[in-house]
Amino acid sequence: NKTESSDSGSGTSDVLLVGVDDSYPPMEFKDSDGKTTIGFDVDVAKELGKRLGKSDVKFVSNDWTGIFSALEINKFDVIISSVSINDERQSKHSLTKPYIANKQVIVTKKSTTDIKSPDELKGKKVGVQAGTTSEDFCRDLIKQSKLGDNGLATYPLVTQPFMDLDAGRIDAVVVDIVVAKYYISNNKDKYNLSWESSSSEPMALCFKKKDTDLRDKANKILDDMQADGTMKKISEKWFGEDVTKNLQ
Amino acid sequence: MMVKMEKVAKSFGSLEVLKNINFEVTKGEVVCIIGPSGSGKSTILRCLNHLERITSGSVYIEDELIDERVSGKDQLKISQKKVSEICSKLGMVFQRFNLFPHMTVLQNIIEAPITVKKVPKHEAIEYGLTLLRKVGLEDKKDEFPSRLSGGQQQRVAIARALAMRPKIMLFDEPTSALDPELVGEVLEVMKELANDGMTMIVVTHEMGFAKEVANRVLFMDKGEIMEEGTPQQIFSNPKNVRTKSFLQKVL
Amino acid sequence: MMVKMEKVAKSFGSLEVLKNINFEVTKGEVVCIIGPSGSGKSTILRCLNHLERITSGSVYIEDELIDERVSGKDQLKISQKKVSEICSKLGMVFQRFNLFPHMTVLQNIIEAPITVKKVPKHEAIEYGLTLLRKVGLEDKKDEFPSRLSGGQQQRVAIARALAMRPKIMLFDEPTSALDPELVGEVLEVMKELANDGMTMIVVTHEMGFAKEVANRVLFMDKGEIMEEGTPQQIFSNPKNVRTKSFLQKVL
Amino acid sequence: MDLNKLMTYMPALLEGARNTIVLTVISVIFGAILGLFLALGRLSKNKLIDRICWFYIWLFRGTPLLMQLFFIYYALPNINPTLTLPGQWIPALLALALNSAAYLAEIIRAAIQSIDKGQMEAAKALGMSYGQAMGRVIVPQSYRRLIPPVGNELIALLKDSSLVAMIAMTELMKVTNQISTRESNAAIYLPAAVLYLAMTTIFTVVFEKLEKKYSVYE
Amino acid sequence: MDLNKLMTYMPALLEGARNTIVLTVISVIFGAILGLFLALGRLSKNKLIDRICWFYIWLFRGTPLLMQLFFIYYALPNINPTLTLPGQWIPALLALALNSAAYLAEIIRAAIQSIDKGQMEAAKALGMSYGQAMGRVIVPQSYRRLIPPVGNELIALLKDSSLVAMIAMTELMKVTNQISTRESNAAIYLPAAVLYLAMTTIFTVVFEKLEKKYSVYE
Ligand SMILES: Nc1ncnc2c1ncn2[C@@H]1O[C@H](COP(=O)(O)OP(=O)(O)OP(=O)(O)O)[C@@H](O)[C@H]1O
Ligand SMILES: Nc1ncnc2c1ncn2[C@@H]1O[C@H](COP(=O)(O)OP(=O)(O)OP(=O)(O)O)[C@@H](O)[C@H]1O
Ligand SMILES: [Mg+2]
Ligand SMILES: [Mg+2]
Repeated sequence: NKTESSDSGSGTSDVLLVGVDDSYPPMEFKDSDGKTTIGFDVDVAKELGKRLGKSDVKFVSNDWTGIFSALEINKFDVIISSVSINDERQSKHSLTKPYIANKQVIVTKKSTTDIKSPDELKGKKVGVQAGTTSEDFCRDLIKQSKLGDNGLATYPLVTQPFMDLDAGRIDAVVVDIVVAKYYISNNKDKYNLSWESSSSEPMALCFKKKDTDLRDKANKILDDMQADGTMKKISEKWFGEDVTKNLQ
Repeated sequence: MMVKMEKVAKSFGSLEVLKNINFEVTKGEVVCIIGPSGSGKSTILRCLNHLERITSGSVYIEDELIDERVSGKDQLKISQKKVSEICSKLGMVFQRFNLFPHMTVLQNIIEAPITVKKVPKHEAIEYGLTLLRKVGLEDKKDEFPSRLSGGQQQRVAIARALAMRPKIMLFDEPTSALDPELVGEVLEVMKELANDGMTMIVVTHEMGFAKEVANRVLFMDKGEIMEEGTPQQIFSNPKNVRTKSFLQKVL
Repeated sequence: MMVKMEKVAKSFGSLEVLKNINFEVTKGEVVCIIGPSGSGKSTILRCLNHLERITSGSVYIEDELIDERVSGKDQLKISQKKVSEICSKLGMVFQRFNLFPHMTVLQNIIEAPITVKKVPKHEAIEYGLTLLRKVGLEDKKDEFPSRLSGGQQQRVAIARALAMRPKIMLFDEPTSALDPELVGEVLEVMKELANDGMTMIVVTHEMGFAKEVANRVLFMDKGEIMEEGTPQQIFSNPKNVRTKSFLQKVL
Repeated sequence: MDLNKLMTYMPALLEGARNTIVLTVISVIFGAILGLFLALGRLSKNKLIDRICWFYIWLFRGTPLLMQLFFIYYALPNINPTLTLPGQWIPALLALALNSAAYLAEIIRAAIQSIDKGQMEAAKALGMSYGQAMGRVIVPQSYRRLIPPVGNELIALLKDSSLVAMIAMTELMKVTNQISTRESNAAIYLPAAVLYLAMTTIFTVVFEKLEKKYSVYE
Repeated sequence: MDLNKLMTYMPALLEGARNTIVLTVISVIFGAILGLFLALGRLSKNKLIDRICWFYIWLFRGTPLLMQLFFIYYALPNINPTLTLPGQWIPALLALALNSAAYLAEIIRAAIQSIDKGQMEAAKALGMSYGQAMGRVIVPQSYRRLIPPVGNELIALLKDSSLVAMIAMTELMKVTNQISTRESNAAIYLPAAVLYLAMTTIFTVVFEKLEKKYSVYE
């Protein structure tokens, strides 16, 4: 009889509203009709909705800029959109335990041979999507003087650094591994995955600050999904491997 | 007394446009106001129907005090309703016609009777057509003003003013925006009006008209009435030097 | 022969504005063109200095063929240089003055001599001041046109035209945008010009001026020259019925 | 981008374009109504009303539409949860209408002021009140002069409306961005540009027709 | 957001604002020069020149600035690597200038056409060529009428310039977005809005002064 009292706030509706920035393949993006939202996170969200007893899961497409504000003003119940865990987000929202391991990687053009690690970025230009942990990663590099002050270019969309890499204005893209793999597999003869960070960077579902009950329920469901192999299945569908293991 | 101004003065900021104006117009009289540009002729007319407010003095229409001010302060409360009433006693015809371009000739004429006086539409139309016949333009009733010549437009403007059944007609240089060969047709309509006994105040540069039709002529200069008299007195025997020099230039 | 038009016709689209116009002006002559609005008076002047191109016929200035066309087709190549040359022989004064508002009076006058005729600036200024003295406005040389009365503006416009040292002056109703008491000062300047022997073509409604100054008067109606003669002939004894009825309306 | 792929994306693009048009047209209509009142307020003899309207226009023309959108969408609920506007359409329409009202107010004011002063005088001399003169004489005459600048404003809004992507609305620009990330290819912007051109051209033509219709009396 | 935090962000905001102003002013200057030629082209008797200028204006007013930015920045290098413009400033300025040229062309054309036809006639009657008449008489008179609409265009561009965030340039809007994402707080938009208001107000005042200066002869 937990269910009676704990469906708090916006979670009371029969439909789970999920905030996504659906321009982030293969985590969340549009299908070939340009309309249907698909991706790893989308499948996770649907499963979550089912197990929460919701009749339906609806996706609200919100730009990355503003997505956290939109959550807190009840525009949706949860962000399931490759949200990396960091202190800022921990303190302002209610994050679940990690459900997928992410890593920062460096992508270069095939022809680039002199970038094999972050230590070789000095004097180079690096592109990242604005407001992502990739940006944080690069800002740390700048602090450590491994990257020049003017070495960082930030873009609103994750594709844009890749386009600028094509145009030759930047030398490397720092990006989440899952996205990198998607773009590299689509452009096999164009890009190289030059470096992969050893430390993994966990991602979580992000609920409203006040929705701790809902977050706790989601944690339970994530454990279940892990245990019964649902996560593995979804992961293999989108990445061809299981990236949901070994989460700390 | 149809119109009376007593000690009227009018300033725009520091510019004194009218100074100590006193004059009267009796029923059926035709008074012409002449004088150089900027002497304040238009302003006198505009103070009568509250298009401008006087700075001090008193104004009477049909013996009723309609404006009284002392150095810019109202001595008299007047409502919008009262202003409307005054305006419908005074018909005004402008130099530049000022017909409403988006209305046909007939619509121009019936607009004010319907919206201001709440005359029933069919009555307004009937009287409008009578007036159009009077100014000789019945066949143009459905034209837009832009299709008419200047002379025709001015005749419509006269009909529009008459449609409010005014007691007094004010004309502000009604022919000076017209091509010379069109001046005649407008003056003709005005002469007829005068013959019908309409009280009229006419600011004009048409000395011929003033000589022929006016009962009295006022000569203004620099905001003052410098001389006043019958057309004979003013045109044949002006007393004031300024009147003389003005008439020399114009005649 | 200073000016000659032979079988000139001019149409705007399907509207025939001039039909079979033939006339000549000899050196020192003053020709006035009168006629109702829309009869083509302005168009004649504008065809002389290429502001409009004729549809057919020939135009001569100082015995030189400057335009010849047959049903809209050029029979004569004329360069911009040639047009400039023709224009500087013809001074034109417009009804609405058309002074350049962003230039002072003196700048208005010296602009064309300097840019078109490449007169040295000091020479242009010197002659400009002479002309301003002639029209009685030397003290206004540094004013902007907007500060001048209509009559003063028109006198500046005359000086501006004279600054190009034209052989012939064209006037298109130079006084009809003026207040009546300002008409005289402009006519005065024009009379002086005529007395100095300038060849002039004047479109005007000022019959007094035509009577006094013109050597010849042309009466136009509906694009044709209906009657031509000395002022006496035209004003006292018009032969054409249309001339008669026009003069009746205007005088 | 090959034609087949383009054709599969076309329905999504067209739906985006439809949303763009609906957003634009509805906002302009509400913006024009509010703008008319603001314009009359600016022309009012009441200093206070004039000032308030001036301030509104200053504020909404002086800040970017994007900030207004953000303010209405994100900041209002922060100030007070009861100020949360439901869904995406209502805050989007509200922001666009409030923004365009400021621009339209100045357009309408200019049109009214460009009517010959003689018209107001003639109306007053016939005894009409200020309201009657405005309503029957001045404002109707301003319609024709309003059409070209309102058309421009509508077309500007058509393009500015792409900013609503920021508040989770799906219109043409957002659809295009989504597809472009999927494809990692800027070529999709070409058909989108063609759609924008088509929309602006259609609006231009419609407004030219309207202008002609309203010039009968000139 | 407390004042201390605000103060730490202020330098970043101000730098963003500076970039916004520099971008805007330089683009308007180049846009006006190109716009003048486009306007003269539209008024030219040569049908072909007229058509080309018309097409340019139609294209650049009919598509969103964002798409033009994308095209210049991302698509040109795709078409041919030699078309890659270096850095961010040059493509940003190019796109803004090309875009505003289209708007300014129509503004300049309208101003020129609003000059009384008698002025051209008087100039021609004095023997001036078309070029002389334009250069000495018509265009100088149009300056004063140009000031208000050019001022509006500059202010519009001031706000539209925020779109250059798309091509990785940092200006006021982008700085604000970054801070708000980091802080997960929309309050930072308030000081940014104040900065925008300050910039538009300053430009408005400057342009009003200019207008007054150029009206001496009226
Ligand atoms: N609204 C106003 N504000 C300031 N000054 C004004 C205003 N109306 C008129 N004036 C000034 O008042 C004076 C008298 O103007 P008014 O129009 O009465 O003269 P007028 O005799 O009718 O001249 P005209 O023959 O040119 O019509 C002029 O100097 C004019 O500039
Ligand atoms: N550019 C033009 N396009 C079409 N029609 C024109 C043009 N210029 C003049 N017209 C027409 O040519 C006719 C003659 O015009 P013009 O100006 O020569 O007459 P006018 O005798 O000077 O008349 P007014 O006394 O009114 O100046 C008129 O019917 C006029 O409408
Ligand atoms: Mg007057
Ligand atoms: Mg003429």
